[in-house]
Amino acid sequence: MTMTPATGKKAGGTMPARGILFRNLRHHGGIVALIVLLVFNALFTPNFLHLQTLFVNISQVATIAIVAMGMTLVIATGGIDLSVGAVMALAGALAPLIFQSEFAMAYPVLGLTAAIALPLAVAAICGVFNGAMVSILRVQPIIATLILFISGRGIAQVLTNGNLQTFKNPAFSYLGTGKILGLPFQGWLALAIAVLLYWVVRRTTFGRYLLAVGGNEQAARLSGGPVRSVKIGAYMICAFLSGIAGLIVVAINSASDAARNGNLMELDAIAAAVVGGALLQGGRAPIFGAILGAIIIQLVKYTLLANGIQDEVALIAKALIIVLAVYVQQTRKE
Amino acid sequence: DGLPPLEQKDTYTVGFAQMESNNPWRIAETKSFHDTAESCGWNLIATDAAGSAAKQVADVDSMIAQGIDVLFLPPREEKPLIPAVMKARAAGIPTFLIDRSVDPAVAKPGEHFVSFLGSDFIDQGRRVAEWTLENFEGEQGIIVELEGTTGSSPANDRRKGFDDVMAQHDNMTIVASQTGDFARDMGRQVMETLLQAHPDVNIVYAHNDEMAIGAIQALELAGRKPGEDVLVVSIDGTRDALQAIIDGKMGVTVESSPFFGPLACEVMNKYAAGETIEPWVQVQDRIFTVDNAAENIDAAY
Amino acid sequence: MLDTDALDLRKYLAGNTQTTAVWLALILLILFGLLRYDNFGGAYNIASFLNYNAMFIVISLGMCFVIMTGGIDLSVGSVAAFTSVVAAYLSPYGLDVAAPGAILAGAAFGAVNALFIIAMRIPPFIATLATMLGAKGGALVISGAETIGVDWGSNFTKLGMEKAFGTIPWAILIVAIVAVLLWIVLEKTSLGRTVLAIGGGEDASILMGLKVNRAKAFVYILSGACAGMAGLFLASGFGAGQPLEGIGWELSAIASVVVGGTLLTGGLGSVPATIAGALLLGLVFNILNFENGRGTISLSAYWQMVIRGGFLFVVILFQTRVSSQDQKVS
Amino acid sequence: MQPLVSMQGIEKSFSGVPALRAADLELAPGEVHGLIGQNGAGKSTLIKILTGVYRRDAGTVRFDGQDSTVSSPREAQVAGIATIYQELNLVPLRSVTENVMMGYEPKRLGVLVDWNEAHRRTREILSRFGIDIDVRARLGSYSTAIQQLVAIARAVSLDARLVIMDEPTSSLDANEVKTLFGVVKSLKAAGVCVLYVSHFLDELFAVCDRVTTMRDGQTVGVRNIAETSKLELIADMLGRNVEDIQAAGMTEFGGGTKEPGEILLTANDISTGNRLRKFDLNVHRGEIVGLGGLLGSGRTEAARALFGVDPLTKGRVTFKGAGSEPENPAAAIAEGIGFLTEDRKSEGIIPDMSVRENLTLALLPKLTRNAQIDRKREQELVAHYIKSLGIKTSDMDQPIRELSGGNQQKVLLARWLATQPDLLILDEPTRGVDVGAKLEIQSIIRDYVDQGFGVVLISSEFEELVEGADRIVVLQDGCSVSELQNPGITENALVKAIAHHHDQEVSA
Ligand SMILES: Nc1ncnc2c1ncn2[C@@H]1O[C@H](COP(=O)(O)OP(=O)(O)OP(=O)(O)O)[C@@H](O)[C@H]1O
Ligand SMILES: Nc1ncnc2c1ncn2[C@@H]1O[C@H](COP(=O)(O)OP(=O)(O)OP(=O)(O)O)[C@@H](O)[C@H]1O
Ligand SMILES: [Mg+2]
Ligand SMILES: [Mg+2]
Repeated sequence: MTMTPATGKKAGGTMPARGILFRNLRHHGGIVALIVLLVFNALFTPNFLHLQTLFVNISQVATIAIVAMGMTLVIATGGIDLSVGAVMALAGALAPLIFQSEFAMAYPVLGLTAAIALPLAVAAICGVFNGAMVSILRVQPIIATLILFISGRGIAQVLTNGNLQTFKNPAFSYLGTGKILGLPFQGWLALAIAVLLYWVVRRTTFGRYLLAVGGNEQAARLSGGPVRSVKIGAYMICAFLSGIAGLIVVAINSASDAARNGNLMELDAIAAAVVGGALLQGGRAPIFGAILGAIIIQLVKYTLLANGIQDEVALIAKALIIVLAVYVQQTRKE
Repeated sequence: DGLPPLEQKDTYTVGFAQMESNNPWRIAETKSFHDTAESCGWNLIATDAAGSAAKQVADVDSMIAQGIDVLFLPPREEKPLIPAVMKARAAGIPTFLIDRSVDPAVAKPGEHFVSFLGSDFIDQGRRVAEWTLENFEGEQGIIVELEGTTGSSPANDRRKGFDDVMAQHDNMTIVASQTGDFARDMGRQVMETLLQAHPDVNIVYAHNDEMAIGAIQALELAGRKPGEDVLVVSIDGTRDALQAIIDGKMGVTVESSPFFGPLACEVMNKYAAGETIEPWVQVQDRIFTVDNAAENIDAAY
Repeated sequence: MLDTDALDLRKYLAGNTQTTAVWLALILLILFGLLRYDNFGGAYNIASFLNYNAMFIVISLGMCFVIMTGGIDLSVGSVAAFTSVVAAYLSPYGLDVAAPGAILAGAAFGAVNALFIIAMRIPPFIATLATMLGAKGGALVISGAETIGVDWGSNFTKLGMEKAFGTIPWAILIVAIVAVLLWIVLEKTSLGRTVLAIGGGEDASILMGLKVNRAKAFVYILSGACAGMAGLFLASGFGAGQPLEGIGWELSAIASVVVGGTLLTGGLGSVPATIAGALLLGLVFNILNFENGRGTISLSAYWQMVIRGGFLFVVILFQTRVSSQDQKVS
Repeated sequence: MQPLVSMQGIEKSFSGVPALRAADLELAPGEVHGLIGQNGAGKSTLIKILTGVYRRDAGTVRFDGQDSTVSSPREAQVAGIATIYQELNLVPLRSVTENVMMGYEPKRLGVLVDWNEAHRRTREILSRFGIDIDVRARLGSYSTAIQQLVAIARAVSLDARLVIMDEPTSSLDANEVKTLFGVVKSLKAAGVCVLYVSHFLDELFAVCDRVTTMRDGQTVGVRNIAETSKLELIADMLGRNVEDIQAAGMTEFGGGTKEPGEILLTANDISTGNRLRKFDLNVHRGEIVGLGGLLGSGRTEAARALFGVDPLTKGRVTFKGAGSEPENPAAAIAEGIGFLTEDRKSEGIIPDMSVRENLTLALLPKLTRNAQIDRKREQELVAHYIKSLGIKTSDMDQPIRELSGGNQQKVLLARWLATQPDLLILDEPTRGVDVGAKLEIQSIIRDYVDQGFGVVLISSEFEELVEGADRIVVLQDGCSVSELQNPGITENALVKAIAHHHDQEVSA
């Protein structure tokens, strides 16, 4: 005997319209916030509609955006990474140590390459440490990354003896001050990273497993998902990107300040990721959402500063905007 | 009843309760105490409160528990460190305040602590303002002020000293005053933004050199010429700032020396010898301009 | 039902190896300190250590309740700073005004958190992150960005600076009483059980008909009130309302709770173990200060950071080892 | 007599997709009322509207003659409606006592929970179900069956006027079902109305007075149980003629037609600790081997051991002629083993992912080209399985959590079929699945085996095991104790094999 399934609904087939609509709704909150900010600034902030404003904001938002994208991946696994700021400091502290060494003085090109590659490698190792703590030792992410949050910056300061390292190295500074087609290099870099990560999340096996692990770890494991490697990978990418951000900050300033580099970055990055639509319980990785979130946070900062709002009032305004952005998203979801 | 006495010995157990180590100035200060320790016969216990006044009090407590002879204390905040001063006194430990003081309404030099060794932050701001008034070449001064950490006493005092002078001059307007948290990167970012909102700025006053350097970078990135179309003035006297003065990018920096170790040693020995100590051992801050920057840069930190 | 006490204890230890780990670590660290440093066990050090850590213990207790529901409260540090300012302003009226004032102010922030989380359904991490910024800004605004001195003439500073019966700092005594009350709430009331149930499964708790929203509101308001109390201790013990204090307190409170064996995902938790966790983490600072005093090596501030991180790492390794053995046994 | 509950014209849709349209339900006081329908018919949704979990889009609900104001589960309980939801809704981290008593703890001095009394009462309540366990232990440390019984015990102990049971027997064994029936009858005797949802029609005939049938979100009929037959109910559910259905048997397995092929897997004396102590198993190609036993006998543990979830502490497994000890599920999958888990919610679906992504999860390694997923192949495969298994979904990108339980189960089955494993281990594959879907799943399994693959089938339904398995290995306390060979196995024989050994053990 044959039994056909209950009919009435079309089985299979695709229904793209519904998917797109859904995605748009989810991002609605962020986009509305962005538009409100832009309109407000255009009306009230002096000289807002200048190209230079764009430059300034791009160069400032790039680091937040880059770290927020890494954070988004970690959040997608249901984790969180508090150590991003410390990793920025560590990578940032290493770079000048390397290119100011005798070896680098003798072989500038090699030295410069090493000054970028080695700090990033160290950053990635920090990520592996975080990931291993979380996935192998099963330590809860906040605590696992709290370890490097506390001691990572300490290590950076031990390496530099606590000193501010200043330098003149135009080639290295290009990371933070260079321009391509008139726009800041780090903006392009952030964009390139976004495109790459978007592809990783949407198209690759790693991306699929990433969301699966965040969505239901048990099920992912029982379906053959490499849970450990995926988690370690997410933390590694996040730390790697933090390393890049750390280098950019050092490059812009022509100085590495291990005590300050990346200070409070974890909060901005988490806020950007969440405003961008990441769910803290995992299972979702909106990469461009993270960029949107970073832009919103940057614009809020810019708006308040440019309009002479005092720091303390600015804090309150920032709090309200974060709550509102997330709230709008929340209601749209239902 | 008077201050606890200090007997004369070859070696002293000395407590130095640093407030934080997140900027070059503090690090130089701590280093100065470490460097002085041996020559002055100190067995130095140095703690670090990581920016928390409460922890600084707890640090002092743990030093008292360990039985120090003398306490050197740079109080993070005027009022919250009063208990530390009081406890040290109750434990019979003479206390010298370094670089910042405590609320004189409650704790008094010569009574609760021996003396305050340091500069006058308000005066530093005032001197920057006065130098600026003398050396500013334009007609209308449009000033951007980069403040230190919101709520910290050097930030409050340096703003007060500067703003009070400027308020008396009609041709000077402070168009924006925002915190750069005493940090170079923040100073740069804030300056970049303020420069957009106030492109006509021609004077930048930063509460410390780190932010001034950040501001110079922001100006340069925006295609402006610090030193020519914008006058940058600040406080501290760091090596980078002196270099900027030599390069013509910065106008002045009022010294705020972190090298307190030798002075502390000297004052302590005098006290042990029974001499009376001034309630405020004022540090004479030099003023660095293009005239003397080059000769002083080697000694800067 | 015929279980003897001994059996119960064994069962307790078997079922609570995570909390056993923290007690063990605490005892080891204390022994280390006693053996290595003179004066470590002296009355002065013990009293001042407890007095200072009273703030962190009380915050950790509030945090423990929040975490047991599976939530988190990042605002505690800023709220404590805010309430310290409130307490300082109220100090001329004496403790009987300032104390309730500060605690209510803290509870009010807790209520805001509860509103965000329950009514607006904003995830706790974000909601309390926003409150953290808001409370910090608020503290700076109401204080005019300056520390606010307290009135030394009223009885206000007694709380933070004097000792009950000349031996026990008032602050720690009060915290002890709060701890006992909270322990009773957790173990002996349906409210406490609901808190745990929510952490174990919020949807399930709703379907079981528990008063989930009430319990969630309770934990956030409690945490706010605890932060308010910490702010009270801060103002009273240091003679000033300090808008800039409290940075990073939330993380050390979370660490205390976790080191105390409470799962961040909620559903499990213990009041005494949380206290042990807070003491353990506080003790590290104390020990580092004493180590500096030995003069053999001088640990710079940054080395201390490295060591603190390393210590946390070791404690957590220890804890996971112990609890993985636990899994094997059962 | 005035009905206790009267729901009329209920409508409900989820993000635009209707789950209920014009559903009615009427319950008389003191009756045991069955509610049946295919997976996704809307039974659970209807219940959740009654208990205030969901808000209805349209329709009226009257309780006890009044318009119902219930808007949350709490209010439902207060109004006298106790519910056992389909998805086990308990708190595994907390003790058994807490799970039974939560919200209704006995108090001293009005506030303090009297734990001794609470434990005592819990033991008493559980003893009605013949359970004697340590009520202080975490609920999660007990098997699904015990947890299910605890949930039932909680609901029954609430002194309700209406007890709703949404598939209460899906993880209970025959004895436990019997106990449950006893409880249902005593509830009825006490004048309590019971709403009973189940896919097991026999159960309805054993306890129910009336049955409401739903199809596609609508109520299609109410029948007195005494005046109807299984066939009629099935016909109602499927919306087809009785004659059509009569032409077919009740399970779709049919006997194995071919002789079993070469040996596929041998497990010798394997153990993973306490719960799987000594287990032997042979599986041939083209053969379905059933694992029988009481709940908690270690069947799931055996499956987990073969699949590399729990490491072996003892023994050897040979798979396809080579020694095999997969370190983890990924390795097991690569070797050609698949494992459909019994706990769909916590070990199966990834709720926020789409049907497509869920379906291909285990297949990803094979779909990967240069680290990328081959989208075209993926879509083809998914479309194929949606069609061939008749998965009811609006499109392949719909989140799986929006599907009904039975359809979720089909997606998971497809997940494993798609990997084409040589050995497929199925743990309760038809749990919570409606009659129609169950038959389909059974026939899919049989087809699969006929292609020369091996299947290990774990089921608590004796009928399914007896008709479906070529051989049955009986487990008890983590040891394999005997083996029965088909044809020739009867339900009776199986029950005896399970019980027999048990008696011996007890008397020894
Ligand atoms: N929370 C939800 N979100 C979206 N759709 C839902 C939700 N809950 C149920 N549905 C949909 O509503 C329909 C009815 O589901 P329901 O769970 O009531 O079926 P059921 O009759 O209980 O099935 P089963 O026998 O499989 O449990 C299904 O199509 C299902 O996909
Ligand atoms: N998480 C757990 N912790 C402790 N004991 C458990 C756990 N899960 C199951 N058990 C116990 O282990 C034994 C074997 O359980 P298992 O789940 O393997 O049985 P099963 O025969 O598959 O039963 P079921 O039909 O319920 O799946 C049972 O006694 C059960 O109570
Ligand atoms: Mg259902
Ligand atoms: Mg099982």
